[in-house]
Amino acid sequence: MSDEAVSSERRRLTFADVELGSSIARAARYAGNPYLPETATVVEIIQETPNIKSFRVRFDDEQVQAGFSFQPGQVGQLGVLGIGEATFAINSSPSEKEYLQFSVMQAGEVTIGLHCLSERDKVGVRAPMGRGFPVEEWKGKNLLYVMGGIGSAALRATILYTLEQRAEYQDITILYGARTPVDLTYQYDIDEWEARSDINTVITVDAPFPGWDGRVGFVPAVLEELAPAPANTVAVTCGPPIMIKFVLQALQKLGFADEQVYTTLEKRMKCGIGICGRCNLGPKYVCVDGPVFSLAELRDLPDEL
Amino acid sequence: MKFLARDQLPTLLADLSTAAEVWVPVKQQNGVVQFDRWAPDVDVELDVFLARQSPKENVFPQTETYLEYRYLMVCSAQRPEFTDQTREELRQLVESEGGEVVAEVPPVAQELLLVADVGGGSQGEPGLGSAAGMDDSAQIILGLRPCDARGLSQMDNVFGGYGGFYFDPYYNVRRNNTTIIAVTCRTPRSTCFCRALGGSPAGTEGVDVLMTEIEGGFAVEAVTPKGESLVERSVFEKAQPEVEESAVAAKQAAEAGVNVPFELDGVREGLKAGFDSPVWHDLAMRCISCGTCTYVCPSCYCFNINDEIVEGTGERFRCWDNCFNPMYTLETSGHNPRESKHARFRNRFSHKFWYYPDKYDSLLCSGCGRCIMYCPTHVDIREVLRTMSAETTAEKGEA
Amino acid sequence: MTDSSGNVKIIAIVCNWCSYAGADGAGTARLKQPYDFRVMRVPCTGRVDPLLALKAFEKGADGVLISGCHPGDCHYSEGNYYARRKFELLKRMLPHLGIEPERYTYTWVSASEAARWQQVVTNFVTKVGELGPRQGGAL
Amino acid sequence: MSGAEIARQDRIRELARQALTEGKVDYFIGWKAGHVPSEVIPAFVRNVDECDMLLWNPLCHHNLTTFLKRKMPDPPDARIGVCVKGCDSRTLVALLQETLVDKERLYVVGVPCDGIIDRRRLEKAFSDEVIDIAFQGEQVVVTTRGGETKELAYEELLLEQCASCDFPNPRYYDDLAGELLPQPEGPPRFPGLEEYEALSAEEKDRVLADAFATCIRCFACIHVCPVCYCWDQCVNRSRRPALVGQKVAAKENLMFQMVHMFHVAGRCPSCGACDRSCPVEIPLYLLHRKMNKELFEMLGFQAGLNVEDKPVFQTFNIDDALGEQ
Amino acid sequence: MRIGVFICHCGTNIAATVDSHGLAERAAELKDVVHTEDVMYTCSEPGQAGIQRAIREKGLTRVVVAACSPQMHEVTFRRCVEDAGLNPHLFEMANIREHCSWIHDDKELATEKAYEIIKMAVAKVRTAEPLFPNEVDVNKDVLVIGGGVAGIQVALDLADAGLKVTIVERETTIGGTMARLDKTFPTIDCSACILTPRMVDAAHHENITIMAYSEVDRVQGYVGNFVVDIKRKAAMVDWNRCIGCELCVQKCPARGPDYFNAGLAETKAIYIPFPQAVPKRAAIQTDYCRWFQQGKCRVCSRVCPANAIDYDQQDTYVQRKVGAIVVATGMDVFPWEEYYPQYGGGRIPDVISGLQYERMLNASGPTGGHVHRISNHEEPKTVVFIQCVGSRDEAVGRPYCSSVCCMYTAKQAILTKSHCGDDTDVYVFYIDIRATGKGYEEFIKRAQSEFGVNYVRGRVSKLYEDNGKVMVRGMDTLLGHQVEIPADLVILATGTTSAEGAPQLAQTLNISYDEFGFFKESHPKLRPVETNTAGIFLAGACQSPKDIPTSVAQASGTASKVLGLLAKDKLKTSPEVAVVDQSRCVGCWKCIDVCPFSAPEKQELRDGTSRSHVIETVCQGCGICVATCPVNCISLKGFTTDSLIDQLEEALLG
Ligand SMILES: Cc1cc2nc3c(=O)[nH]c(=O)nc-3n(C[C@H](O)[C@H](O)[C@H](O)COP(=O)(O)OP(=O)(O)OC[C@H]3O[C@@H](n4cnc5c(N)ncnc54)[C@H](O)[C@@H]3O)c2cc1C
Ligand SMILES: Cc1cc2nc3c(=O)[nH]c(=O)nc-3n(C[C@H](O)[C@H](O)[C@H](O)COP(=O)(O)OP(=O)(O)OC[C@H]3O[C@@H](n4cnc5c(N)ncnc54)[C@H](O)[C@@H]3O)c2cc1C
Ligand code: SF4
Ligand code: SF4
Ligand code: SF4
Ligand code: SF4
Ligand code: SF4
Ligand code: SF4
Repeated sequence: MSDEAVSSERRRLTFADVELGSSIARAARYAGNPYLPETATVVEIIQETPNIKSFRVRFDDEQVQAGFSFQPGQVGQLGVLGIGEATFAINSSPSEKEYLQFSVMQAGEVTIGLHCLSERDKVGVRAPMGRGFPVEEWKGKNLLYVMGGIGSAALRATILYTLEQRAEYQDITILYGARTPVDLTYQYDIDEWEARSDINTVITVDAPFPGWDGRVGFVPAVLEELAPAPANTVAVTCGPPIMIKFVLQALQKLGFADEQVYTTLEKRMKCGIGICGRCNLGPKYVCVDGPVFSLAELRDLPDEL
Repeated sequence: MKFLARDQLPTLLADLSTAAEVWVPVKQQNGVVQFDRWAPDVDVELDVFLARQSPKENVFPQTETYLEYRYLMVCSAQRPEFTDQTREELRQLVESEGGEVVAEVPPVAQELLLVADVGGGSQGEPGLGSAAGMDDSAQIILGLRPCDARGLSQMDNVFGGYGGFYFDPYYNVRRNNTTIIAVTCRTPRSTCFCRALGGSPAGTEGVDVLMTEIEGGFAVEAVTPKGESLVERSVFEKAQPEVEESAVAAKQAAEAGVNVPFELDGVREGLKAGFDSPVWHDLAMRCISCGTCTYVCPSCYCFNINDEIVEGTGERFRCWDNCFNPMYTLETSGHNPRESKHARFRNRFSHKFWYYPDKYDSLLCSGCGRCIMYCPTHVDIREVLRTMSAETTAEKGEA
Repeated sequence: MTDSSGNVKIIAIVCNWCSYAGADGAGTARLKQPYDFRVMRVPCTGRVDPLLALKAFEKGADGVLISGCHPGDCHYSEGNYYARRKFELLKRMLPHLGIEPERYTYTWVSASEAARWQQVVTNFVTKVGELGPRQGGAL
Repeated sequence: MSGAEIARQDRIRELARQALTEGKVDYFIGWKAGHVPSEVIPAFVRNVDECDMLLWNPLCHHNLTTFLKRKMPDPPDARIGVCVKGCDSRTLVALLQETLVDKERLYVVGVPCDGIIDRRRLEKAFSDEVIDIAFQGEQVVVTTRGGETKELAYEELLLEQCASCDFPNPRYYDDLAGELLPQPEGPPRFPGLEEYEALSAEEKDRVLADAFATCIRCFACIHVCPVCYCWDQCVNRSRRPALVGQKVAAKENLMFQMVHMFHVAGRCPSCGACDRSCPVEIPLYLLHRKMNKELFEMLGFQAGLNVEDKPVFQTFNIDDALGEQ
Repeated sequence: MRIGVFICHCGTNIAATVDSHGLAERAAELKDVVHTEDVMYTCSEPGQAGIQRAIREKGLTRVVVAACSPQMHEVTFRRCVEDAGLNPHLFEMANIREHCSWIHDDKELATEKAYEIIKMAVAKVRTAEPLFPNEVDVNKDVLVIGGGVAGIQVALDLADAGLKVTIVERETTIGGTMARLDKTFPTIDCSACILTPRMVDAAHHENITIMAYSEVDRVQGYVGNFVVDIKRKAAMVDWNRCIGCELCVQKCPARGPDYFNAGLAETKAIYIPFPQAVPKRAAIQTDYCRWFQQGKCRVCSRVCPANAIDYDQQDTYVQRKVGAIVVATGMDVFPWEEYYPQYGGGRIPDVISGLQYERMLNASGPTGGHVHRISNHEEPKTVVFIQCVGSRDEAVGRPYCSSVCCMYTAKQAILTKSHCGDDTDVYVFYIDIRATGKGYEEFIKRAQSEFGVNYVRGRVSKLYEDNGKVMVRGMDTLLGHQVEIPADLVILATGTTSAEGAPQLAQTLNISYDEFGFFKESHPKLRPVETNTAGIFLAGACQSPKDIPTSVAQASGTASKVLGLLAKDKLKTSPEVAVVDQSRCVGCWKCIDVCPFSAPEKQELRDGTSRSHVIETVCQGCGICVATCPVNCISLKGFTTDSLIDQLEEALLG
């Protein structure tokens, strides 16, 4: 295990690998200072639900903004200087060049700080991070998105991307549930998806609600009802842990193999670049090896979810 | 090989300190030996076997600032004349503090955010980091033991972006500028187990220069080019053959003093096989989940990142953290993937002997035994590893 | 009444119902007071964790004064009873931390005691002023 | 080792055996030898035949009450037998006062104690590793790894707090291991403070600044403290509220200890567990022992004496005569 | 975050000593401050309009007004920013007038200080969160515990106002002490004549339910939503059938003590306390009943025309949901026998308590209103009253004044004269005379001058029997000599004490009580009828000894407070309350222990663990729990620890 044993592609980086003056946002992996956030300005705030706001941010450095790209499913650290940083999925479409969108549910300190922001305020962004969904591999398959609550944020970019590339995929089904209609995010997307005939959109809420004439029922139950065929289908799910648990069970019942199911994980994260240690799942780090995992990959890892 | 007469040690230190900051083990007022800056009136303590903490802090400070920033606010709509004044002030600030104006947003609200990025730059490479902040002057650490040095070299992998992962400029600036002069152990303790991990009380991994105590002084070997140039200094005499002999004898004696309490082979497999084993509960029983073991460990490196701001001026810094901290993995929802003590306990050993090796082809333990000595309840890593490698055997036996 | 200003920084933590109102009364009566104290309002002395006073010292206060309703007059009936035990322990611990005892006090000033408020702050600020800024670094 | 000590040890084993046999407890916590004979560590005994490894001698410094506090027992609803010395029992009483441990699940063996050895002080007298400490009457025989032996007087090796112990007998127990010792007369003693108390404000400040600068925030003191009940949610680690700066520096470290001190006020009997666990040997007793001294002078209060009492800060007396202006 | 800071000149009140304009310029540098302005009078119409305009035009999300004391204008400005669409709690006042300009002279120093005060306010507002008042549905029913005159008054007032009221009375009839009195001072009108109509009113009121012979067993919930379990004690008589004919009472062969007559007489084992009882229903004292004790008799069952006797009756429990609770459990007479051995300790028959005498005077009492000696039933010629027995006497642990004894003694002295004739010698030993009510002093004067009652100032040291007389030995402190009076009857003006079981009731209700068992009001001056537990009120003598006028006056006061509370359909409570971060709470319950208002409660989570939860509508926002919680996981909205620390920093640094 000494240095000699190290094969050339697994060598350590040195300062020679570093791109001077750059932060992680500029050049992903081989960047200079991965801890240095790129400053960005909040250009628009959308109140999605009573406790979720979407922030559209633009890098202050136009060059960075123009050069930014990411894979659907990747995440970023959004921070307020003075309060801290937290991890959020980038949920604007990868083809959106004007801004990056993050949806933030108010939870603790940082998210409260973010919710206090006004348009034109400054944020720090470190992005993109982690591994996105293998959307290229999925080409030619049916896609089944199953999501609940704020889990929609993690899948939105992927959905938008696959819809933009609609011709590349077979049937696309979106099953989205929330506690009440008020808690449904991205109403503007939903309206559009429901209007389209080339996708199957199913929206459900947990319990009857005044004025709601749509579907009522928990996501896993509705999923079993829909009973999508597993053949040539990829299922992608994200939502609260309890929902994921039952969705996975339902998928298994429907005959989905572990390799056909993808999810994205949440763990407490700090550095976001696989150094600070806390987001490991056995030897894998959610921040660099994830957050996207196939169920097959998860089965091989220690159960510390 | 060179020779350094014992009475020449102060001369050497004085000499070295002209070129760099020199750190040596020093007995503190309360009798605890810790690494401290050398100065002419400081006594080097090489007799006490291990300093309480390894000099990990010299390359990976417990608290390290990433970023300093200042908010400046101007309200221009109210008083246009005021804006110019503040712009001027800001320019001066930037000049004096070396920061960077990162944003100016006219016209309604003039908000100026000044970020001074400290650190990250290596010497002579401006841009990455800037003038203020990071201490990247050369330092020499003398008197650490080979296990401490090995701990650093093990840590290098994660901070050095082994295998193309991320590169940590803060750590590496310091690491590059640090020269390590280790001293062979004279009286290893019952807690030492470096040999079980392929190390040695006279090991040279991560060492630039190795000094071995012999009659009248030290046998001195340069291990790296950095070491080579260091031993060029005139205080080092050319070694006589008997120096070499005594050095070999001293090293052998030291090796003999170190037990090999377990077989490394099978530990990783044992940990894997025994992940869900109930044995973990028993092993963790007397652990109080404090994390002292990780803070005295020469290779534990986990950290936390925090922001603190006062009056519009603030900083983002990292400070040591550890996997025994119950809040380490606590998610905002209240869910904690490692909620129970045994899960945290398991993580430490698995990280050192399974996860880290998987990722970085290196152990994360050099066998110094500090965690055994300073654990309030003397949890014994050797016992843990022994027990867990028995788990594979047990599994195999069953199969 | 001296109008002098030393260069000390003093925090006065006062309860909303009695002492803040007492201080207001002193203002309305134009009772001159020293410059070197800043009033921080809390609902009740029972809200005041002694750690808050320590925090003030840590942040560089040269003196801390806490004032609330007289015992028995607490707006919430019991707040100051709980508080005074803690305040007293703090008072006894501060010298132990290298902070001179004169730099901290707790007292009761009611809404009607404008003059007493004036006298309390004046005395306190004068005393702390005589000691000057705190030199220590431990806390 | 004196006859009394051996009798206590035998009794501990016997009671443990009994409790396990009767199924009164799932496991029994006592002390046993560590990896070298000079080291004593907490023992968790599940089987009757393991009871013989339990031992009692003046090295049994661990306050085992720690293992009873919230989120320590594994499984959480375990029925536990535990040994407590006088000082330990007071921390247990403090927990019982606030019903923070379930009395019903406990079986407490009280151990009268003649005093614990200050192992650290002793170790510093040797440059080599101390691997054996044996007790022969009033004498202590110390052996190092290199083979050196030395005989020292037991009395002189006692921990400062043990040399002037006010509670050699447990305050709370179900069964007693050995005879009760004579209860010392006179007011409580708070040793080891005089020298520090005599310093000027400036000197104190410097001493503290120096001492606390070396704290590494390992949290051993917090986690080992038996009455620190919220160790896994410790506010010192939380950013909500930001009571303590997360930077590791003298001021922040002292503030951190202040939080600990005020949080255990009225419940800490100065058992010394925190002092002994600090890897960098910070004199924490300077704070909590002093606090206890003041609480005693202020209200005549001593923590952890009777299960029916209430901690000082959770109650008040309208007639408290305190020193407010 | 976009903060606007408005700095007031207050004419010259501020501007004369503080450079408001300069401050506006400097404040603009503060973090997040995007707008500053100095204004002549911020609180004026144009001043407020200016703030609102800035909020709209500059998109302000927080506002600081540096002006006078928040006690003066906080409400004004909160309303002002609210009207402009901002949450009123995103506003903070910096007091630079009372706390700065008015107390300083040096403009430079004062300006500097004002700047720091503003900085503190900005720091505070920065951490502010929008807060919304809590709203809870209010149950409009009311429970009155105790059916004395106070309880009846509250019930009638509330019932008249349309609220449904339940009276829980532990005896078999309402009426309380007053029902046992003969005449009442200072008017000497017949007690029954004024009380019984009220009792009947209560009984017939469509909004009042009387639950006699019942006790409160458990109380859960909080203001607006209490759930009360009431125990209906078994009377062994089916009250739905009983018609109150008293046939059973007449035929019952067994006798038992009569609480109603204060032990002056006996009653039957089955009894109705007095003819005007409401409800007029019989109950069996099983301890004295032959059937229960000896297994034979059953006379009552045989004679009862309504077939109401039910020997197998059990206690039953009913539950009531109410929005408010009024406690009116009154007071009891001090058990003097245990404390005054020097007065014979109850062994001298002709030494009786004031209440017993009251029964003796009463025409419907055991003696038919005839005053006689207990020992020989002769009319007394010399009657001595001793005041302050069990009042104002540290020696028996009763330092307080019972407030009614002076007056009822005078009343009884006068009545003695009218019952036994003018020639009766009546002496009153007193310490002081407390006659503070309307017409009271005059009443005492009348007793002395018109009725010739001898008032002797002094304490009686000893009572003993001698030769068929009760010897009263005492000191006349005015004349300075020993006196000894051979009396026929001695009446002790016994003081009052809290009703039996009051501390237990207080614990059930979670309200405080003093060392004597009297319930504690929230504030003796400002909130005299409220308790610290929101929604629980006090009326009458259960709070402190009171006479009837005061009890009734207080009762009406209480009724109006209850009405005030229940007038709304929803209760709006201050949002500045404590809130527990349950993810960090460790369940040590210290908060529950220290909260004077019992606002925190244990709440079981889905995972089976319990955490503290502060009932927002009960919390008064004192923050005692905040300073107590060891995890610091309770924060007081509007006064979070972080906001205080931020303020400290602003005041101390820079
Ligand atoms: C891969 C991934 C994707 C996610 N995507 C989304 C998403 O799209 N939308 C969404 O709403 N949530 C998302 N989350 C969850 C989100 O990260 C958490 O809700 C968020 O971290 C909560 O942060 P908080 O500060 O509000 O909570 P807290 O409980 O206060 O703190 C949690 C985190 O913030 C840090 N922090 C708090 N205070 C400070 C401080 N003063 N200085 C420095 N750090 C501090 C903490 O250290 C910790 O890491 C995602 C999480 C992961 C791991
Ligand atoms: C001897 C004497 C003479 C007096 N003379 C006069 C006078 O002349 N003029 C005057 O103004 N005042 C007089 N008073 C005072 C007067 O009696 C009181 O002011 C008045 O009775 C107070 O009324 P209340 O409703 O508060 O209490 P009470 O009349 O005591 O009524 C309380 C009621 O609550 C019930 N109760 C108690 N505990 C409970 C419980 N736990 N659950 C359910 N019910 C319960 C009791 O049974 C009782 O019915 C006299 C008092 C005494 C003792
Ligand atoms: S995870 Fe634990 S064992 Fe691993 S480096 Fe971090 S602190 Fe050390
Ligand atoms: S092993 Fe020891 S030092 Fe490490 S966390 Fe556990 S008790 Fe603390
Ligand atoms: S045990 Fe010592 S070093 Fe560790 S946190 Fe406590 S005081 Fe600091
Ligand atoms: S603070 Fe220290 S001395 Fe006090 S109870 Fe805790 S461990 Fe024992
Ligand atoms: S703030 Fe006061 S009233 Fe509210 S819960 Fe806390 S202690 Fe009780
Ligand atoms: S005091 Fe704090 S930790 Fe304890 S129960 Fe209350 S909220 Fe929870």
